[in-house]
Amino acid sequence: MLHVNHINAFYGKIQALWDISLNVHEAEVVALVGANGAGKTTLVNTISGLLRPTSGLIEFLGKRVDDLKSHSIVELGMSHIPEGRMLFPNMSVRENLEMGAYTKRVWKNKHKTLEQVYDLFPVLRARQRQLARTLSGGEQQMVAMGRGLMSNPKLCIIDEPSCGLAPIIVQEMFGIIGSLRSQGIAIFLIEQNVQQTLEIANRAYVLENGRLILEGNSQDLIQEEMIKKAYLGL
Amino acid sequence: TTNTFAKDKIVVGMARPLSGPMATIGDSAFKPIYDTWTDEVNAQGGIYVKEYGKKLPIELLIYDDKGDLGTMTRLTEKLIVKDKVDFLWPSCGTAFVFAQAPIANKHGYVLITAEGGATHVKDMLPSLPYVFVSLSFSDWYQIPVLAELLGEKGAKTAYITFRADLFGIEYSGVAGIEFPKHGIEIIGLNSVPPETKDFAPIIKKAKASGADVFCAFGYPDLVLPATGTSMALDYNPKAWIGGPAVNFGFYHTTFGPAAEGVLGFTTFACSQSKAAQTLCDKLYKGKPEEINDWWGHPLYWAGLECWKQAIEKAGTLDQKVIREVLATEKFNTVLGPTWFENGLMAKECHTGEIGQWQKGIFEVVGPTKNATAKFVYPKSIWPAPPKK
Amino acid sequence: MITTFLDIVISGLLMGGIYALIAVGLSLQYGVARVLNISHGEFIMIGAFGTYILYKTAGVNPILTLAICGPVLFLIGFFLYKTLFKILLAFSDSAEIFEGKSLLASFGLLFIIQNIAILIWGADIKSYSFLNIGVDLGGALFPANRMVTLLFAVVISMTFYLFLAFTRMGKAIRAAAQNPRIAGLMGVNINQVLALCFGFGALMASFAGGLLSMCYPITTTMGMEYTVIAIIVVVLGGLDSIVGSFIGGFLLGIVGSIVTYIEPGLALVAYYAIFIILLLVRPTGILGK
Amino acid sequence: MSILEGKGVTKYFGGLAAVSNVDFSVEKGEAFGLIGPNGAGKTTLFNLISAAYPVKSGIIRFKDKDITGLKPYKICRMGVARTFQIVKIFPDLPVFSNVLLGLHFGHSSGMSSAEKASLALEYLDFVGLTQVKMAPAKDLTLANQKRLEVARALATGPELLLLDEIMAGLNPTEVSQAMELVNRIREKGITIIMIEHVMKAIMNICQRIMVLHHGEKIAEGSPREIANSEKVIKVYLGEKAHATC
Amino acid sequence: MDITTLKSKKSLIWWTVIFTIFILLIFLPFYTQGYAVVLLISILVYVILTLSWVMFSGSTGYMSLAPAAFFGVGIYTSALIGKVFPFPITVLVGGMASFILAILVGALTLRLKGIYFAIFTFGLVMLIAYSLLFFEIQVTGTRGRFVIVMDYNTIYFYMLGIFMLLLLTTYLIKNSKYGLALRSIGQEEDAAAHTGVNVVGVKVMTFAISAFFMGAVGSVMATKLTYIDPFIAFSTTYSFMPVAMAIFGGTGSLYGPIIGAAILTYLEEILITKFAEVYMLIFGAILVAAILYLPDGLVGFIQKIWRRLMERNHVDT
Ligand SMILES: Nc1ncnc2c1ncn2[C@@H]1O[C@H](COP(=O)(O)OP(=O)(O)OP(=O)(O)O)[C@@H](O)[C@H]1O
Ligand SMILES: Nc1ncnc2c1ncn2[C@@H]1O[C@H](COP(=O)(O)OP(=O)(O)OP(=O)(O)O)[C@@H](O)[C@H]1O
Ligand SMILES: [Mg+2]
Ligand SMILES: [Mg+2]
Repeated sequence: MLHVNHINAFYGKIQALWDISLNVHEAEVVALVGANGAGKTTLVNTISGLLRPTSGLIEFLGKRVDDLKSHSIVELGMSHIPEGRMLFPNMSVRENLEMGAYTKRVWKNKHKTLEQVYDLFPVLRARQRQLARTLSGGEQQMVAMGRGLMSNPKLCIIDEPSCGLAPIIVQEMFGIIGSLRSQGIAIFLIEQNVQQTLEIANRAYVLENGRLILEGNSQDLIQEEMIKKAYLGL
Repeated sequence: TTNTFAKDKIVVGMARPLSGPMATIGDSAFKPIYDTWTDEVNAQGGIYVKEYGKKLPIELLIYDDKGDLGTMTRLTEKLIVKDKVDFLWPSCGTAFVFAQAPIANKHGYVLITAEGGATHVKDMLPSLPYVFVSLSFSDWYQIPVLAELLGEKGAKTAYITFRADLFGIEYSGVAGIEFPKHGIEIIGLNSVPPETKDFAPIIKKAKASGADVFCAFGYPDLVLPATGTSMALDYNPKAWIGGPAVNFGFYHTTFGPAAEGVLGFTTFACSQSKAAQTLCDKLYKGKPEEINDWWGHPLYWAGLECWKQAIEKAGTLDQKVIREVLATEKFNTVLGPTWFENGLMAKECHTGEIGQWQKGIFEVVGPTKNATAKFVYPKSIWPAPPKK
Repeated sequence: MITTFLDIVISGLLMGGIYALIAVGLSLQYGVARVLNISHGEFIMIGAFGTYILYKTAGVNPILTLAICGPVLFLIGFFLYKTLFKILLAFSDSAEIFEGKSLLASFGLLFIIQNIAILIWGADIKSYSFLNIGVDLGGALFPANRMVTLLFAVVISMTFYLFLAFTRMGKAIRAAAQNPRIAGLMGVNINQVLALCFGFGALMASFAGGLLSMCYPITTTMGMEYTVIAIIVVVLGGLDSIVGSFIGGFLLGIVGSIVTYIEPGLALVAYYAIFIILLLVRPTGILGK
Repeated sequence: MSILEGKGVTKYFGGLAAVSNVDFSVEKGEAFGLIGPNGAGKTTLFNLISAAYPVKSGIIRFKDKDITGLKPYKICRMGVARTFQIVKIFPDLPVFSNVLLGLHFGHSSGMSSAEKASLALEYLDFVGLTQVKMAPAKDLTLANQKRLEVARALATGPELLLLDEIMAGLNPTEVSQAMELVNRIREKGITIIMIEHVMKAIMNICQRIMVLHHGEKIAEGSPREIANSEKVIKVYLGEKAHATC
Repeated sequence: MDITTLKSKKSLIWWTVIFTIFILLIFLPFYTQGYAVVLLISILVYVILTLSWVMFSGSTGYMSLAPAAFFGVGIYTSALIGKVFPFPITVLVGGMASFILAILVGALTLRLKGIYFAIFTFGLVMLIAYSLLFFEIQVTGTRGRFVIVMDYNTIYFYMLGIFMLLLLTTYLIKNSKYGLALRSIGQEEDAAAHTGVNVVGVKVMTFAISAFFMGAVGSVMATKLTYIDPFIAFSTTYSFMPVAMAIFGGTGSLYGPIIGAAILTYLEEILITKFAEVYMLIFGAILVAAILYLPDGLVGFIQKIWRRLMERNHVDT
């Protein structure tokens, strides 16, 4: 459903992405692995329209999206849960979540989805009136995650969701990702918890210095020496 | 500034507030006068200067001082030092007159002021031989006349509100001296800072005081809303005086027949003389009533006439000679014989001080010798608000 | 005594209504679109002149004019954003930079608009008299034109508050105010939303201008004075709060009314003193977060 | 000898007790871990120690001196440095200047500017940022920004260093590197308090760990004791301790 | 050639240029007549105000709209004591009065950030103006005051002296650790505090130093106004213009604000004299255009062109 074809991207004069091509199919979890600064965030920002590729092609659900603005891409059913939470600081938890359901397609059903999200993260229900900016780091991460799910997406891009979460919540989060897949939602996951990510993912790409250097079935990748050494700390 | 080259025009320089907060005053006070007057003189070929043996047209060089005093002083210096204009015409506003007068005087430039005048200009004038003041003001001779008029009618008490600035302080101060002389006690006095928006509390207080006379000494931004509020709050003192504002055409167009009986400051009415009628036609005929100004316009006009005649009499553009003429001789203007006395336009030349709206005309009611209509006291009440 | 007090408070409310009305538009433009629109007062001026001219030349009821001038100014505001401010936004690296630039741009607009207005309408004072009648409220008289203004201020502000708090577009506007990039990720068309805000701000300014012209004389140079009032009210109330502006307006109105009653000479001193003290106590305004 | 001591430390946000009546004591030279569920009050406790927030009640002593109520810069100059969970670098200043500031203001030694400059480079080298030293700090990746914060904190010459989740966002290999960094800091004789959700790091580095939950201290002890505490497993660790980030 | 010698060579050139300009400026009254000096005084006033403004606001990002307050305090000081004391003392007192006011204000406003600070400082100007107005009316019973008049050259040399002192001060601050501290405050105040910067102290002190210069220039300027009242002295123009000029010139460098102030003042002079009727229109259009097309201020633009030229030269050689 997502089809990235030979894209290049720049920050000013510095090239951040080099000739990237990748695919995500329906109901599949695809992991993107890479060291700090490899360009993972840059890549997903390019896909979701926050950054414009200088060349190459991106297709989503058969539609060309690399020249669309991010708001139009969301309409198509892609949801991007950005790195570093990025909440609306002066809106309440609830309003933040509601914003996730902004697209016309899902706005009407927002109460139902909201309940589902609260069920996933009960803490948020308790804090629904609190301003996002006063939440603890981990609580903010939960809101970001919940907000991304509110749009009822077909593809969900998640950038480092477990960052700053207590171990027990991290477990739940992987559980959530698993259940999303079983609902038929495709997931494109960036996660530093590489071991567990590869265990849950169907396929994975490895990014280094802005270039894809490896791709394949995640079970196979776990066995790769190079992966073990560079990303699993073994 | 006399020069040996053949001269073909008289250059007059001005720093005027074309923009900024003072533009409102500048635009409606001196501007229409110098525009009309200059056109008229130039249509006749200009001013005859004997020294050159011909008529020289007037050319205006106008700078925008933005209503900023620092800019005005700088531009005045520029006009004198750099542009070497032949004459200087005045800037706008009393404070500006105070700041400009010493500069003009220092350089030996004759300056006949327009918008602005105040009691303490009288103290300054002896040290500023080149400065001549054309406008009438509080004790020159408006408030004494007002006090006398009211006293004669038996007014006993007055409530004064004034804008907290040079103008307001002066008028209320002079009223404090003149009113008691005619048996009028001031039972309420308050200042309002510029940009005050709410006059209801003041009007209510004035109403509660029961004073015979209500005075609003301030600019239109005070007088117009104070009038409106008086109407709305059904406040009907026996005399309601406000200015400068009541003397303008826009006061009448704003309130229409409701303006009946309101008092203000004035200089003339068209019906006063043939010359007055001619000037009225020149300035106002076929134009919107808003632009009328019964107080300042005739005085500025007379000031310019004096200036022109002084040049003609002097026969030269030498400021020093012209100053002598201005200081000592009499001129024939729209006001009749006109002259300056210690730098002030003599009060004998004024053709009126106090005006009152009567049937759509701002009649001169004081001093009595100049009156074009009888002073109506008490004024009729505002048109009654429609009962709900 | 009590009636005097009531009288003062009601006068204050009427005044506050005008202040609030002046401020609401700016609150929207700054709170959401982050444009501290120094030319806000010029839009008020245009609204006022539109009303004046229609009343004088065609006798159109000033209240009716609101419906004519409002949409026109909305369009002007909308397109101004779509052209000028959109470009500035695109070329600003951070929110602060955009704020600085847009402030300066609006400063430029002030000059341009005012000059054009002076060229068209002159700089002299204009005024007309409308609803200069008293309305009897519990034994005390109040000017009818002020009551109309108050009524409009309340209705307009309430409508806007409800709009922002509860509608989808309203939420998008607020989200855009806080993090436009991420609002885009939620599906919000930022430029559209911000342009709408700016347009609505101009529309409010025009309403304010129209209603003001019923109570005060107007001039083409009057803008700055009202901009200052608007900024003070908005900051007093707290930036991202329409309700705050409303409360701020009333607060100033009532304080002004009380002080004017006691010593009119201190009315403006009191405004600024209140403002300064309040900010010291609550550094982000009454309802600021 | 305890370098930092807290007694009955309490902080409310409105009605919420973010930190409530917590006692703690950190020994000189040790690495002290601070863990607990999200929203437990860990960062708030750091904010109280470093005086970002005023303490509602209780007392905090550093080197036997009461530091409650002091200004943040005073506390910093006394020898307490910190990093921020949500990074607070000086985005438009070069990386180098970020660190230099710490040297200029963190302690009052009569170093010449050349000495300061070379020390700043040393700290950058220490955290591995030499290559980007002239880049504006905002251009660094998040992980590098966290390293920069560590370097800046070190530059103030601290005796006690508060590290708030500096390993968040690192992959296991990078976590190992970061752990090594922390150990090297400790070798310099700097006492460390670290907040971390990465159990591998906490368990390996720290001698003692304190667990907060709903603002209260629910456990304290050696890593082994904590890892086996029923209570901690129930509210925080879950069945298998996996978080890396 | 290594970097340091290159740098010192470059700065040597700079210093020579600056020195030459100053020498020219000092002798200017002796080889020009009349009005040039008057205009230069106006330019210097704005240059000094803008540079002082940038000293504090440029680096900390606290947009102060208080220049008019400090400038006005200077003006009023001059009007009050100018006739009694020798002029240098008047100027010093004007500066010190502003300095003290700034310390008071600074200590009060520490909690305010962003636009709240800007508007607070604006409110301060208005509060002072209206209070003074009330005081003058109620207590002294007057509104305006006359100020001693001095000849242009004297005024000019005072301005020039203040300007040189200011330039030196700014330069020293900018290149000291306090300059760095100010910038760090501008970017992340909390972090600065936790890195040992006495945020309050540094802010207040810089604010006060910049106020000193504004006050001093105010007391000199007063003599050119000849007559003042509270609203003339505390005119908000002097709060807004320095901000516009600084942004127009670019706040990043020392010479940006100077160039910005000089050009805008001169531009305005041309417009109000040559195109008085449409002065605002043109001025506004230029402002808008500058913001659109000169995103880093005039100086940023010049630097860009300069760099391009250098690059081309490199290619050529
Ligand atoms: N706005 C920016 N301007 C310039 N360079 C940038 C910008 N954002 C990121 N970079 C650079 O681009 C490169 C890739 O950054 P990116 O954030 O995509 O990495 P990442 O793989 O997501 O790293 P992390 O694991 O830390 O999130 C890095 O070298 C970074 O410094
Ligand atoms: N300024 C504030 N206003 C109101 N509540 C706050 C504020 N700061 C923090 N809180 C609340 O206090 C509690 C403790 O927050 P804190 O940031 O200390 O948590 P934490 O233990 O660091 O969590 P995490 O591991 O997720 O970072 C949280 O519930 C949070 O929502
Ligand atoms: Mg990333
Ligand atoms: Mg935390």
